[in-house]
Order: sequence, then C-alpha cells, then structure tokens
Amino acid sequence: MEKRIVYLDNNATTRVDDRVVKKMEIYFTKFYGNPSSLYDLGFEAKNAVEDARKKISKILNCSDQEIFFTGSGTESDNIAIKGVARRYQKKGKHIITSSIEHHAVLNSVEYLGKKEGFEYSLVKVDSDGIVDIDHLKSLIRPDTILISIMYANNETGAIQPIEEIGKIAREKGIYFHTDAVQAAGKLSLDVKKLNVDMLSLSGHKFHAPKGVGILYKRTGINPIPLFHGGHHEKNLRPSTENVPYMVGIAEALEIAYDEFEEHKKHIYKLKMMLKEGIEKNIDGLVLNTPKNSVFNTLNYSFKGIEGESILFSLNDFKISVSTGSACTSGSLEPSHVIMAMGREDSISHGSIRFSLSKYNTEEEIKYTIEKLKEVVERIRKISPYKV
Amino acid sequence: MEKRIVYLDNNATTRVDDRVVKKMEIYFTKFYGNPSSLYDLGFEAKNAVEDARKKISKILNCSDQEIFFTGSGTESDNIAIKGVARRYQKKGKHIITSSIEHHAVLNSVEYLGKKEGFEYSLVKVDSDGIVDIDHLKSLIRPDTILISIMYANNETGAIQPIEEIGKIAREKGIYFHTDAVQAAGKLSLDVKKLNVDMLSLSGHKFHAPKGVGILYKRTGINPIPLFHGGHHEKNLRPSTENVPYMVGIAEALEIAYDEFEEHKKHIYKLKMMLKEGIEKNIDGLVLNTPKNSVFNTLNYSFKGIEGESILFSLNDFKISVSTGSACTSGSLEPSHVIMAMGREDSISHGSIRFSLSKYNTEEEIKYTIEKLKEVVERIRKISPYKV
Amino acid sequence: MYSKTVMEHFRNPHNYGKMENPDGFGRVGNPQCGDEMIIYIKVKDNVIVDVKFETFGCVAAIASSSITTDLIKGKTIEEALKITNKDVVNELGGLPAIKTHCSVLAEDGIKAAIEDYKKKKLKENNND
Amino acid sequence: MYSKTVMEHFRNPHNYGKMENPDGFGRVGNPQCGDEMIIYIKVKDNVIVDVKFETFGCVAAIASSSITTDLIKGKTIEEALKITNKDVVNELGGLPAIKTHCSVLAEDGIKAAIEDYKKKKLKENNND
Ligand SMILES: Cc1ncc(COP(=O)(O)O)c(C=O)c1O
Ligand SMILES: Cc1ncc(COP(=O)(O)O)c(C=O)c1O
Repeated sequence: MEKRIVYLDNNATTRVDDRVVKKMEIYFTKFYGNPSSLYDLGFEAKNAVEDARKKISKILNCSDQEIFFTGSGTESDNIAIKGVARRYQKKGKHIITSSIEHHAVLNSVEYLGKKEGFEYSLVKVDSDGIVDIDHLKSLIRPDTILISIMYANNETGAIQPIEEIGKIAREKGIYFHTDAVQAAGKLSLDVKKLNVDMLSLSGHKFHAPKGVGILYKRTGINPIPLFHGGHHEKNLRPSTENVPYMVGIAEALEIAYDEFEEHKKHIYKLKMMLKEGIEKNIDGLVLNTPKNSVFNTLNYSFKGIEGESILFSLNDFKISVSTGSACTSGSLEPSHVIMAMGREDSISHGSIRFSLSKYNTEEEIKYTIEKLKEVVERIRKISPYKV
Repeated sequence: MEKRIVYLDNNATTRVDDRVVKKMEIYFTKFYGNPSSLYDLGFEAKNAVEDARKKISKILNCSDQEIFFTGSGTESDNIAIKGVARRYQKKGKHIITSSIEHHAVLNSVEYLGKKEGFEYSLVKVDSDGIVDIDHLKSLIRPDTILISIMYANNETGAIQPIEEIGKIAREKGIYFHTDAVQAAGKLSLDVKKLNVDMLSLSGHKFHAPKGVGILYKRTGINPIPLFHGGHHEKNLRPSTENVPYMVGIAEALEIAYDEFEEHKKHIYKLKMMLKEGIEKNIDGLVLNTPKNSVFNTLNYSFKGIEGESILFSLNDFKISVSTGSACTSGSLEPSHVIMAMGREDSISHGSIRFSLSKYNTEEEIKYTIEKLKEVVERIRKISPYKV
Repeated sequence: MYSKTVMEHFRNPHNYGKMENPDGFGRVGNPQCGDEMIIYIKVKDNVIVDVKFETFGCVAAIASSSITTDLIKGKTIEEALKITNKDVVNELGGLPAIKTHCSVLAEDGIKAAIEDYKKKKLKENNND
Repeated sequence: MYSKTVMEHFRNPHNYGKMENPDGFGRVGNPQCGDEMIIYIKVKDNVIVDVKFETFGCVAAIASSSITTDLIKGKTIEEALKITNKDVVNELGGLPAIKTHCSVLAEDGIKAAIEDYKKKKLKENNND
C-alpha cells in the first residue's frame, strides 16, 4: 500500500484513461496525416476529427458545427471572453463575472479592464461559495455584454446556478459563458438545458490529456479569434489539428458519460467515507465544500496550520492533495475562492482539497484518513495556535 | 509497393518518430501529475518539462529561460507578432514582413493593420522566392518596431537571409522574429548566429506531434500574452502544461540534430534523384525551388494542368503530395508564394510540392517519378493547353 | 471529400479531347481562376450528336465537364439549354460547396457552345 | 523544489514548542500572510543557552525556524545578532526565491526575541 501513490488531486489533473491512450496511438505513427491534406492520409485524419466533434456534440446536445477544439481550458475561456468582448464592444463594454472564477477567467477579464477599456463587476458568493443571484441581477447594466460564471468551482466543488443565470442573461440579451472545466463527467453538459451561449472544457480534467480543450459556441456568436492563420476550426482557432488529442478528448468525454452513474456512485461513496473519517478523527475543521457540490470534491481548512505543510507531509506518505488551486501554487496569496466565502486569512491559507476519481479505492481513503490525522496532529504541535 | 503509402508531404506534417512516442507514453498514465503540484507526481512532471526546455535551449544556443512552450507554430507566431506589437506600440506602429510568409504571420499582421491601427509593409521576393534585402531596407521607417521574416519557405523551401536581416534589424533597434517552422532539422537554429530576437517552431514538422510549438524569446523582450490565466510559462502562455508533448518535442528536436548529417545526406540524395527523374521524364516544367533551399523540398509547376488534379491522381497511386500549402487547401486562390515570385496565375495554380523525410526510400522516389509521368501525361490530354 | 461519381468521372472522363470542325464551340473560365473549359458540339437536326471537352482545372472541373457532355449528348438544343448547374451537381452526387462554381462553369460552357452554334447557323443562313 | 536539508528540518524540526518563562520572546509575521513565528530564548551570562520556536506556516517557514534555533543556540547575544537571513538560507542549502521571506522572518524572529530580552533586562536593571 505505502508504495503506491494515492492520488487525490483529480481537480488539478487526471490520469489519462488507458482506453483513451489506445485510441490516440495510431494517430501518431499510422494515421498521421494533416486533416487539410487532399489525399487518403489527410481524409482519414479529417474524418477522425469530425467524428470526434460529433461525439462531443451529442453529449453537449448541440450541433457538431458548434464544437471547437482548442489547446486548453484556459484558451477556451480566453477565446470566449476576450473574443466576445472585442467583437461586441460597440454594444457595450461591461462584463460580469464572479469572485470565485479560475484565473483563466478572472485574469482575462482583468486584462480587458486594464488594457482595453472594459469595465467589470464581480458577483459575490455566500459562505457556501455559491454566487448570489440577487447581487448578480443588481450588477446588470444597459451596457453589460457578457456574463461569465463557472459551472462548478475547482477548489470547493460548489455547483453554481447556471440554468438560472442563463435565463436572466437571455432575457436581457447578454451573452453567457460558463467555465465548465470542473463539471465534465460530474454534471450534465446539456447546453440547451443550461441556457448557455458558450461553454469551456479541458481534457485533462476527465482522463484525456493536458493540452486540449473544447469550446462550445452557439451559432450566431462570433468571437474574434486569438490566433490568426489558416482556416482550421472555421478560423476561430487556426493551427494544424492535434488529431490524437481531439480523438482522445472525445473518447474520454464519451466514457465519462457512458459510465456516469457507475463512477458517480463509486466516487460519491468514497467522498462520504472520507468526510465521515475526517470529521470523526480530526477537530478544528472548517468545511469549505457545500452540500450542493460535485460528487468528487471535498475541501477543509485545518485550524492553526497552513496548507503547504500538510501537503508536503502527506506527500511523505505518497498521498497527493492540493491547497488552493495548482495554478497558483507558485504564489503566496491565500485562496481567493475561500477568501471570497468570507473565511479569515489564516483559514484560507490552510484549505486542503481532496478531489477523487474513478481510480480511487476504499483502501486508499482509509489510509488517507489515518495519515491525515497523524499529520495534522504533528504540525499542530509546532504551531502557536492550538485547537 | 503499391499498398504502402508514399508520403512526400513532410512540410505539411510528419509521422511521429517511434522513439518520441515511446518517450511520451509514460506521461499519460504514469507520470501524469500537474507540473504545478506540490507532491512527487507534480515534481516529476515539472522536472520532465524543465529537462525538455534545457535540451531545446542547447540546440538553439540560448538560456533555457528563453524557451517557451506553446500549442502550435501558429500560436508561437501570433504571440511573437501580436504580443510585441501590442507591447511596444508606443515606440511605433509599423511592421515589416514578407509576401511569402505563412498565413499565421501574414494574417496576424493583417489583423493588426485592420483592427489595431498598425501599418505594415511587405517585402518583395525575387523570382527565386528569396526576399529582396534592398527592398527590405527601403521599407524601414523610424516607427518600424518589428520585422518578421521566415527562415525557410514552406512551399518552395527557399532559405531566407536571416542572419543579414537580423543584423540590419539590430542596428536599427527593431525587434526581429523568424518563423523557423520549416527550418527545424534542416538548418542551424543557433539564435545567436542568426541574430534573431524571437523564433517560432512547430513540433509536427520534425516528427513530434501536432499541437505543440516552441517560442524562443530573448530575455528583455516581453510580448503581451494572448492568454491570461495561471503562472505557467512565466505568464506568457498559461494553461496546464502538456507534459507528454513538451517531452516529445524536445526529444524530436534532439534526434533531428543528433542525426542531422545522416538525414541530410539521405534526404538530399533522394531530392536530387527526384529532380533528375522529373526533369528527364517530363517537360513543360517550371521549377519553383531555388538552389538555396532546404534539402527536403522540391516544387514544380506542370504547365497546362492544375495542381489538385495531379494530387488526386497521385493519391490513386497512394502517393501523397500537396499543392500550395495544406493550410489553404480549403481556398481556391492560387499559391500566394508562387505568385509573389512573379509566376503567372496558371503556373501558380499548378504548383506541386514534394517534401521528403528520413522515412522515404529510393524505391519510393523511383515509383513516384514513374507515376507522376503517367499522371501528368494523362491530365494534359484533357487540358486545352498542350505543352 | 468528393463523391464516388465525381472520382469516377475524374479518373475516366468521358468525351474529352479536341473536336475538328465543331458546329458550336464555347470557351469559359480562365486559368487565372484556376478553371478553364472548352465545349465542342456537333449538331444534326437540332440534336447534339457529339460533344467533346477540354478542361484545365481541378477534379471537380474535370468531372463536371465530363458529366455535362454525357448529359447533353443526344439532347435537342432546347433540352440542352434547360440543363442547369444544379443538374450537374445532382448527377455528380454532390460537390463540396467551395466547388459549386465548377458546375456553374459547365452550365456556362454548354450555353456558350450553343450560343456559338446558333450564331454560326444564323450566319450560314444569312450567307445562303 | 526544497533542498534535502529543508525537508529534514521540516520533517523533524529541532527545538519546537512553547517555553515557560523565557528571557526573551519575539513574535513576527501574521497568519494573514500565511506565516507567523514565535521565538523564545533563555539567556545566561550573555549566551543563548536555550531556544524554542512555534510556527504557523509553510515548509520553508518551519524549516527556517528550526535551523535558526540551531544557529543561535550557544551563541552570545552579539553573535546571534550577526546572523542574517542569508545565513539561514545557506544553512538550509538554499530556498526557492519565492520563499526567501521565510528566512527573513526567522532573522526578524531572533532580533525580536533579543530585543525583548534586552528590554526586559533593562527593566530588571532599572528595578534593581
Ligand atoms: C512556415 C510555417 N509557419 C507556421 C506553420 C503553422 O504551424 P502549426 O500548424 O503548428 O500551427 C506552418 C505549418 O503549418 C508553416 O509551414
Ligand atoms: C475551473 C477551471 N477553469 C480553467 C482551467 C484551466 O484549464 P487548462 O489547465 O486546461 O488551461 C482549470 C484547471 O486548470 C479549471 O479548474
């Protein structure tokens, strides 16, 4: 047991499914053609890409013409936000987003604010980390052109009221984008039901590789591309198509929804087991994950101690978890998400995220509870703050 | 023989080297960590990325801090051009590029011209498709901030006088970018010798996968990023790192330069064999590849007939070649590159590019010459233009 | 990308080649655009009894030329004039949108050849 | 990311815990910044004979605290005051740039504890 890694950081990234690897393989060395090429190798590549697009469109309940491949979740978010803002700025220059978005959204909006003359407002969240719809409504202005609210939060797993926001946006004629990166494989991605105009996904959050994203974009919305070049992806994202990853992300998404109920049951059981185990064995906890959350995520702060020291101590036991989001691990700031929920700084500095996947086992969860208890007790001994 | 594909379109894309596939494999399912994560799986991923960066920096003769990973050649070009233009627009708003650039460069520059108030000038090329240095000099203005000239042309293989242009740019204090996508594995990429400030590469042109690029950027130049998000790639290109492809592109580049002389000898011999075979067996030729060209590329127009019909006919014999560039295969315009060389329209419509790789054999070349002769004769019979 | 029928006609085009002393002759398109088509017709008793084409162009242009010559052979002048580019596309089992102009060229080719035939006939009649 | 020495000190920190009736006591940093450090010292004949720390913070903060207590133990007050954050970093075999402030905190901790000791002594002397 102690030799194997217990990987509980599946909101940071996931292991690629073996079936996905298998699917991609032949596109490296056998069907390696450029999909734009006018010979068999090219046609085969083109077909593979279009089949992938169709598979995805079925899961999102949209036309395959509305599915675009990108190089990452960050890129999808950037195209949606900057692209729409730049295209429709004549209609208005105000954008609404929330205070708990991923930096791909927050920093894009901030950039538009700083450098391109846009204004933006941040919707507050409640202590559960769920956006305040009334506050959102109050922020809408006549010149609001875009609302971007994430579907599920990466740190806490909190599910946001996308359908409702979508309805409000539609009534007001405001474009609505959702960063659904953390929802894939965990919640329905039916864009019709969700009332979204644009939706971003990232392959590596659901057992496809890192470096491939999807942007759903309703026909009729035309973001200005970030790249200019060839005619790929209807000019929205030129670059020779990454055929293996496009095939891979479609396969992974299909697996995720084909096996949805099974994974959900398994993972949710483990989450509840972890929750009960932690709450029974450790005190001085602050739960950061609300009831209405994705089934794989559980986030706690451990009073009196800081997150990084828990991380490194758990790593000594080969348990992988994270504090804040992986993307900000280079920074010293406390989690902006936990802060936005009104927690004190010291609590925000100490949040630990457990995010599970289909590959986790009961044995791993038991082992994690045991080691976590040891670790928290040990570090608390060093701390001036006793619980 | 007739069953196997004869792939002579290696400037469009290449087969991934088996050794590269092998190297990447373990990063999908074993070392699948997020390089930003603070545990062993993350550290291993981070080390893999940094080792890849170092390998590349050795070949480019620069610091590893000057190597950035991107999602494609198009993206590298776009970051270099738009990023620098936007950052330094207070110094001036004039850009120089050539009339034979890839659309990733041409369309980026054109976009800046149309939408962001920049002006640009296109350097002419001579009938060999080589940029006219005197013309370039005459285009430089006090407000010129950026020159972008490709290193080797994708359609003709013509090598451009980068060192010399770099010297001129440096003297005038103008930033200089080169699209070296078609030079990788074929020419020296020593950025010091080349006098370049920025240089773009794309993995899939040298037996790494499609969907990964490199941007060399001299320390001190700070393009505004296209994406905003996390802290990856020093904020220049946020997105969770595509570890397998970063490892893969470094491996492929290393192989290309470790085995450079061997491949060069082999491929050049095949190119000369093809050239002699074509010129001996077919008349009514217009050679579009100059003497000073990369060793793998050979481009002809066949008088009286159009390119696509040659392509499809060769495909019936399982021979893969291209007309114009793959990226523009969706368009009806004649090759802008061949046009820029002063050829007539009908000649530009009929250019055929043969681009070889280390995987080609003499047998394939002989077979190609034989079938090409048949095909050209057959289509000429249908044409009103007799040779 | 192309239908089976398109490829068949491209691989084995019908009725290609020059015609000596045609009754009608139409030249449409130009090499600048990448497509040029010549249609030759022989007419007897108002019926197109023979037709040939010569085409510089892409797969779709050659296939459109070929099928068009099939379509008008044996037809009366009036019947031939009714053939539109849509008929050409249908007979070919479809064409990529970007290649529709090739079928238009074929329609124009027939019209031009018939126009030429009519003009010549008028002249002949006048000369009589 | 961290040197072997850092990890060793983090895993088995030296001299941690509360000290009853210290001669000097320094509290630096604050939990808002993610790091807080308390240094306790016992001084005899101008020599730091015992030292303890309590730290809320990251790996680097805990390791810096630990090594700093080692560094000043047995040193005279004057010697201890000469210890800088650079010494802490060196002893640790380096720290990531972003974590340098943890070593600064440790230096500040010593200074604060010694300051406190001096103040107390002055008071005592005055009371004498
Ligand atoms: C010269 C040149 N520049 C840029 C590119 C674009 O590279 P990518 O397809 O990786 O975006 C290509 C090839 O497609 C190219 O040949
Ligand atoms: C909510 C959310 N949005 C966007 C991203 C960015 O995705 P990527 O790393 O593929 O750019 C992530 C994860 O990194 C995320 O969790």
